[in-house]
Amino acid sequence: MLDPVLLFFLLGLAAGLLRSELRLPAAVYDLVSMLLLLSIGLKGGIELAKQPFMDLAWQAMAVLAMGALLPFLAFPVLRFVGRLPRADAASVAAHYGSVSVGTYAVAVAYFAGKQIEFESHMPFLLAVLEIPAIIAGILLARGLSRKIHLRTMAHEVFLGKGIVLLIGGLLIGWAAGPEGLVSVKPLFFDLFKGILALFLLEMGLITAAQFGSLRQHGLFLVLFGIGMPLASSVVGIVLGMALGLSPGGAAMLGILAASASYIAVPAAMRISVPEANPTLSLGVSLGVTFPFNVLVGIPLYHALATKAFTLAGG
Amino acid sequence: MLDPVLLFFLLGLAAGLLRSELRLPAAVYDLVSMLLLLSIGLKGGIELAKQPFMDLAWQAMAVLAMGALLPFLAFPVLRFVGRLPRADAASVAAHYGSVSVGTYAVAVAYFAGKQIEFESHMPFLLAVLEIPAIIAGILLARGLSRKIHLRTMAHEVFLGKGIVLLIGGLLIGWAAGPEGLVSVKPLFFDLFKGILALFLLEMGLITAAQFGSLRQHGLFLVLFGIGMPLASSVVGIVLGMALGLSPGGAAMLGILAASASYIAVPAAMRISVPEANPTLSLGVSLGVTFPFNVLVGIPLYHALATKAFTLAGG
Amino acid sequence: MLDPVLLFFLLGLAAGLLRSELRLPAAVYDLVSMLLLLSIGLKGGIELAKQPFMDLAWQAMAVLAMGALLPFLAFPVLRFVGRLPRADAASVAAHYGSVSVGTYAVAVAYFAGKQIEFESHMPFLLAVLEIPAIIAGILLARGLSRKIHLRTMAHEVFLGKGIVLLIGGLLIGWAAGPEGLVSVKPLFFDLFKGILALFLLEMGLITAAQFGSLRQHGLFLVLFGIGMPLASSVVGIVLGMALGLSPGGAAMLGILAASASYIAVPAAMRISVPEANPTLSLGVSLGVTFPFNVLVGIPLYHALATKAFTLAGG
Amino acid sequence: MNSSTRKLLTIITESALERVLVGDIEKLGAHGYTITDARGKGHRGPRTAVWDESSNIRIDVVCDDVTAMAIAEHLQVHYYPNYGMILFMSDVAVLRPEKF
Amino acid sequence: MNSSTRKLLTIITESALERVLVGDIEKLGAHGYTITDARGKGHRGPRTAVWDESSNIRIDVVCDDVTAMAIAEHLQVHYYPNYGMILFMSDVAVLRPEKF
Amino acid sequence: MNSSTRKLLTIITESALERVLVGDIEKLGAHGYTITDARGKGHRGPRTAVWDESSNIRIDVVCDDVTAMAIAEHLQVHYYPNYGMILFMSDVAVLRPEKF
Ligand SMILES: Nc1ncnc2c1ncn2[C@@H]1O[C@H](COP(=O)(O)O)[C@@H](O)[C@H]1O
Ligand SMILES: Nc1ncnc2c1ncn2[C@@H]1O[C@H](COP(=O)(O)O)[C@@H](O)[C@H]1O
Ligand SMILES: Nc1ncnc2c1ncn2[C@@H]1O[C@H](COP(=O)(O)O)[C@@H](O)[C@H]1O
Ligand code: NA
Ligand code: NA
Ligand code: NA
Repeated sequence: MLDPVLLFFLLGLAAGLLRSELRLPAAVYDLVSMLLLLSIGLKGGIELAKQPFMDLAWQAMAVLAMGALLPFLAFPVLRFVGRLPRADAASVAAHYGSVSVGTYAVAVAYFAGKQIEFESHMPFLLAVLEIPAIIAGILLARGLSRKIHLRTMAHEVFLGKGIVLLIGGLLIGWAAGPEGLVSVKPLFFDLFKGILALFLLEMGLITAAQFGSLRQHGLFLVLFGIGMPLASSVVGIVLGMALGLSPGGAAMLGILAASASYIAVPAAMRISVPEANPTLSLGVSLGVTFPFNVLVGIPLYHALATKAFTLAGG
Repeated sequence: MLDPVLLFFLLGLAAGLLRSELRLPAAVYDLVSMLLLLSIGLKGGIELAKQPFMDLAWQAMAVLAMGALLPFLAFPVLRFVGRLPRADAASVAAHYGSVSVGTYAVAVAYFAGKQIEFESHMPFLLAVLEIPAIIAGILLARGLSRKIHLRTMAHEVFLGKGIVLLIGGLLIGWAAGPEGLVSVKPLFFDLFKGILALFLLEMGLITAAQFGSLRQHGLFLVLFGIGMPLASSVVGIVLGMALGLSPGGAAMLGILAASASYIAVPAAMRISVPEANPTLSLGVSLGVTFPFNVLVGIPLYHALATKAFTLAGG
Repeated sequence: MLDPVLLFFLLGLAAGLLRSELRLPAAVYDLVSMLLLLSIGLKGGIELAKQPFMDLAWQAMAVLAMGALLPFLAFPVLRFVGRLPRADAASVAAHYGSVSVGTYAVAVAYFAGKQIEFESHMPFLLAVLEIPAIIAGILLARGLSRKIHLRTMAHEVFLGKGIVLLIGGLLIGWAAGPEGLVSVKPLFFDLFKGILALFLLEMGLITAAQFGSLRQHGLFLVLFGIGMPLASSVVGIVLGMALGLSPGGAAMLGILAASASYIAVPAAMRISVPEANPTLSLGVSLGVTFPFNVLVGIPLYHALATKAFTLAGG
Repeated sequence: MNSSTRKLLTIITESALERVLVGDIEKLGAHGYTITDARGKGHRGPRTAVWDESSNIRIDVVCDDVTAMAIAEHLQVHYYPNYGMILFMSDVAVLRPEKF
Repeated sequence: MNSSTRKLLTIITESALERVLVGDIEKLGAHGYTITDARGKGHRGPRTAVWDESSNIRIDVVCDDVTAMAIAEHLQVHYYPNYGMILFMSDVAVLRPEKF
Repeated sequence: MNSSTRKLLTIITESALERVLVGDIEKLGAHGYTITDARGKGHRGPRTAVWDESSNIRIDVVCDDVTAMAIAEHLQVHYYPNYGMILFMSDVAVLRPEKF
């Protein structure tokens, strides 16, 4: 059965599609996503302190490489099969190289429900994965020929709202450790799933609004929005195995690889690749891949990882 | 003594009447009432699964009938004693046929404090009661003669913010069951009374603002705002007894009957009966009946129900 | 080591100084500071019931006097050493006679972490201290000669947002008592430090924005912003000893004396002494004194109080 | 720069009307509109925007004269009598007049 | 449609002034006003609206020429020197001129 | 009262542009600006402001004609092709013209 938090997503989706009067104020969306990002960061930061530095560095570099590579897989498909203009292909590709914090949060809830273990410094890899795809997307759109505003790019990559809260949370969690955070546990940890439920309610409403824009861009995008995460999840799982992660950890890396950004990358692309059409990339990332991943993908990628470990082990 | 959450209502009322600078942002009001509606819905939904379907259907129909009938009791009083214009009489009548979620929440807190048992699928009846009074109000204002925009009416009745969250919560609670909701308990159940306190603080501020408009409409409305809930509570209690509810359940149905809407009905009347003056109906519903019910009515209706059961039992 | 909630302050400060995109909506700031004020008020109110009335009255009067006196210490320094215009000197002086609820909250967290006991009706003294400095500031700016709008002044002093929530919380806590508040404990008490963390994140962002305005006013203000709280803390500690408070209580009174307002006083000065430049007073109060107090001052004043008690005891 | 004159029609009214008004405005031929949340006071008393029922919206529409007049007349007939609403118009210079 | 000309007076200032300004505006004869929350930058530096102290409001008043001038003069005398404030006026066409 | 005429330039666009636009506006010589949050609909479809990506802002700038034209041209060249944006201008009377 579906995790109950997903029922909130379906409620939002239904309310949106039925054009109900339900509309959460933007400030509530901001509060809820801020709490989610901080919670995830803090939880990951606590674990960082326990990891040997070299392991972390090694994993970070491997994952950076994956985030930079995935857009280069997606781009030719979008450009030559989907016949998208160059800027649009680059922008969509960047979305799929990056990650969705919401998808990760749903996966955490799913894994907790099924008592699946995974490396608990995963939020660190999540933060790392936010970054390279943005740079890859800009390069794909502009090539190396044209002057790229390095300052603007750096600003977009490192100083976006999401990345600051995630990395800030990681640092605070790392510095304060588990005892230090006991006093903020009721807000950031105990309320986590309730906050996630509100977030998914809102995401349902937002997703419903994307369907309209999807209709214009047709079947190709829908297929891409399902095919691409399937392919990426395999890349993520294989990399997880190569890095020596546990089965749960490899599955989680598959989920991260499969997820597509809808916060950091859209904001960065809007400034750095303005000629890309944002309704197109948000349409496929939010309208297709996000619901596919949270409703179907997460258990699927976990099953894939389990099978892969059985095969590799046998 | 007063339940402590009511002290927050009095604080808001005092701050409002003293024209203090205290003003909560609309987004906070939205968040707080959304949490309240979801909490009530979820709690009721959990219980729905345990009820035999036929009992529920039967109770729902009886309660639907009550909600449709009460406006027809109120209307002649408003029209012929109070000499209100037809549209205004219809609109006020609709408010009193429907329910106030805030009043219900205060009653839940009161019953919990006094350890009074009641049928825990009551939120289902609450949701059901939101609906018929709107239709009755429109009919009272328009008669059957003039064309009624069925689509608009259906939209207002079923897709208002309050009803979507309440019914959504019921469905999620019903589908997820008590174990499924354990993880969201800290937000939706543990914080319930704190959230209710914030909500009542805000309601105090809003109520204070209604007093001004009341002054213009004089004594009749004040008397109506107290007399009508007294009468309705008797109807609700008697119906509760007839349906075989427990004493607590019958008292709660009396409270629901006595309460007057200030969310769903005003919004619907504004669109469907625009010539009705909203300050008049909100003035009496919020400025008189809401404070009367939460401060005086709830214990009174409970005492009434207890007496009725003693008489009936003896 | 720093209390973990202060890491959130540093995160906000860093994000602000790096000009990140992180910006919390004003509604979130309002919600968070409202919860903080109510929590502090409720907690203090519970304790009020336990105190003999005469003790309270006595302490309140002593503390009122201190709050009225401190601006008269600060004013000549600002006017004749700092050569500020009269209105500015009066306004800054008023800020330093009043208190900072945020600083108090951080001190509460610090004392809890170190298990330092202090009189738990301290929030009552905090509320009392909000008031006299405003009046002193207006008198310093205007003298007794010119007509002062008493009504406007009373409104600013007693009906500001912060004072209404703090005193409202005190009254509710006092009336409801510890058992009465059990049901709202999850929101107002368990979440306290999490809410404080969010508040400090926001304060970090706001503080960062003050640095710009500080630069124009130079070294004098920075020195004043550190020297004044050091002097005031001594006054507070000595008064605490004279009033027979515990070492923790005297330290806390020192912290209150040392803290500078950034909510009630700026709002009141803007209306009552409009020719005072608000960026100047907020620059020094928020840009210098607030970070100094929360990062360095609190442990320092506590050490001072401990030393004073040893000397006095020996 | 090719600049040209259009009408700016500003409507201030109850936020309860948002959904129906934007439908009307589009049907009457405007190519766009902008909405901001507002509060205020008028003949129907104060509207403080502390909750949905007392919130106002401000709708700005840039369009040609004929459309502006059509919208204004439509609103005056259908909503003026029963809703808190004011409405005013002015001339504005726009670039890219073909957009409006 | 009977349309007629009125003044639209727009004031942008610190939100701390809201309570007193709306009192003044009503006293000086305006029949209504509309307020929206704003942020901005001017001679007194940036006002980012992240908290109450740095928030602006925009007040729009539709009224006759004499009232507009009276309000503008009153504000210029009483608030211009000490508060962040700008103020501008234009002509607008209104329906139902008797409302203003 | 010494009143004088200035241009009021209003820009409605995606809130993603806020940071860069205010930089441009200041560089091109305006002495201030005011921003309000907005939602709306135009050629690029609805922007409902439920989250950051779909929010609009309205920027009002009071300045002299030359500056207004310079800003308008700059925006038209750099942002019109790729962003949801409209822009209109009108004359307003200001007190204290030296402020703008
Ligand atoms: N003279 C006015 N100037 C500016 N706004 C006004 C004026 N009159 C009314 N309004 C706005 O229009 C809304 C409805 O006005 P009314 O229908 O007069 O109650 C009010 O709540 C105000 O926001
Ligand atoms: N030239 C301008 N154009 C538009 N808004 C302005 C202008 N100058 C100032 N403002 C607004 O008016 C407020 C106060 O301006 P000032 O008194 O110049 O600091 C600013 O925070 C802006 O919101
Ligand atoms: N005709 C119009 N009148 C008023 N606002 C408009 C108009 N057209 C567009 N807008 C606003 O400008 C934004 C961008 O417009 P566009 O580039 O046409 O999508 C929209 O989201 C609206 O807020
Ligand atoms: Na990805
Ligand atoms: Na009722
Ligand atoms: Na002080």
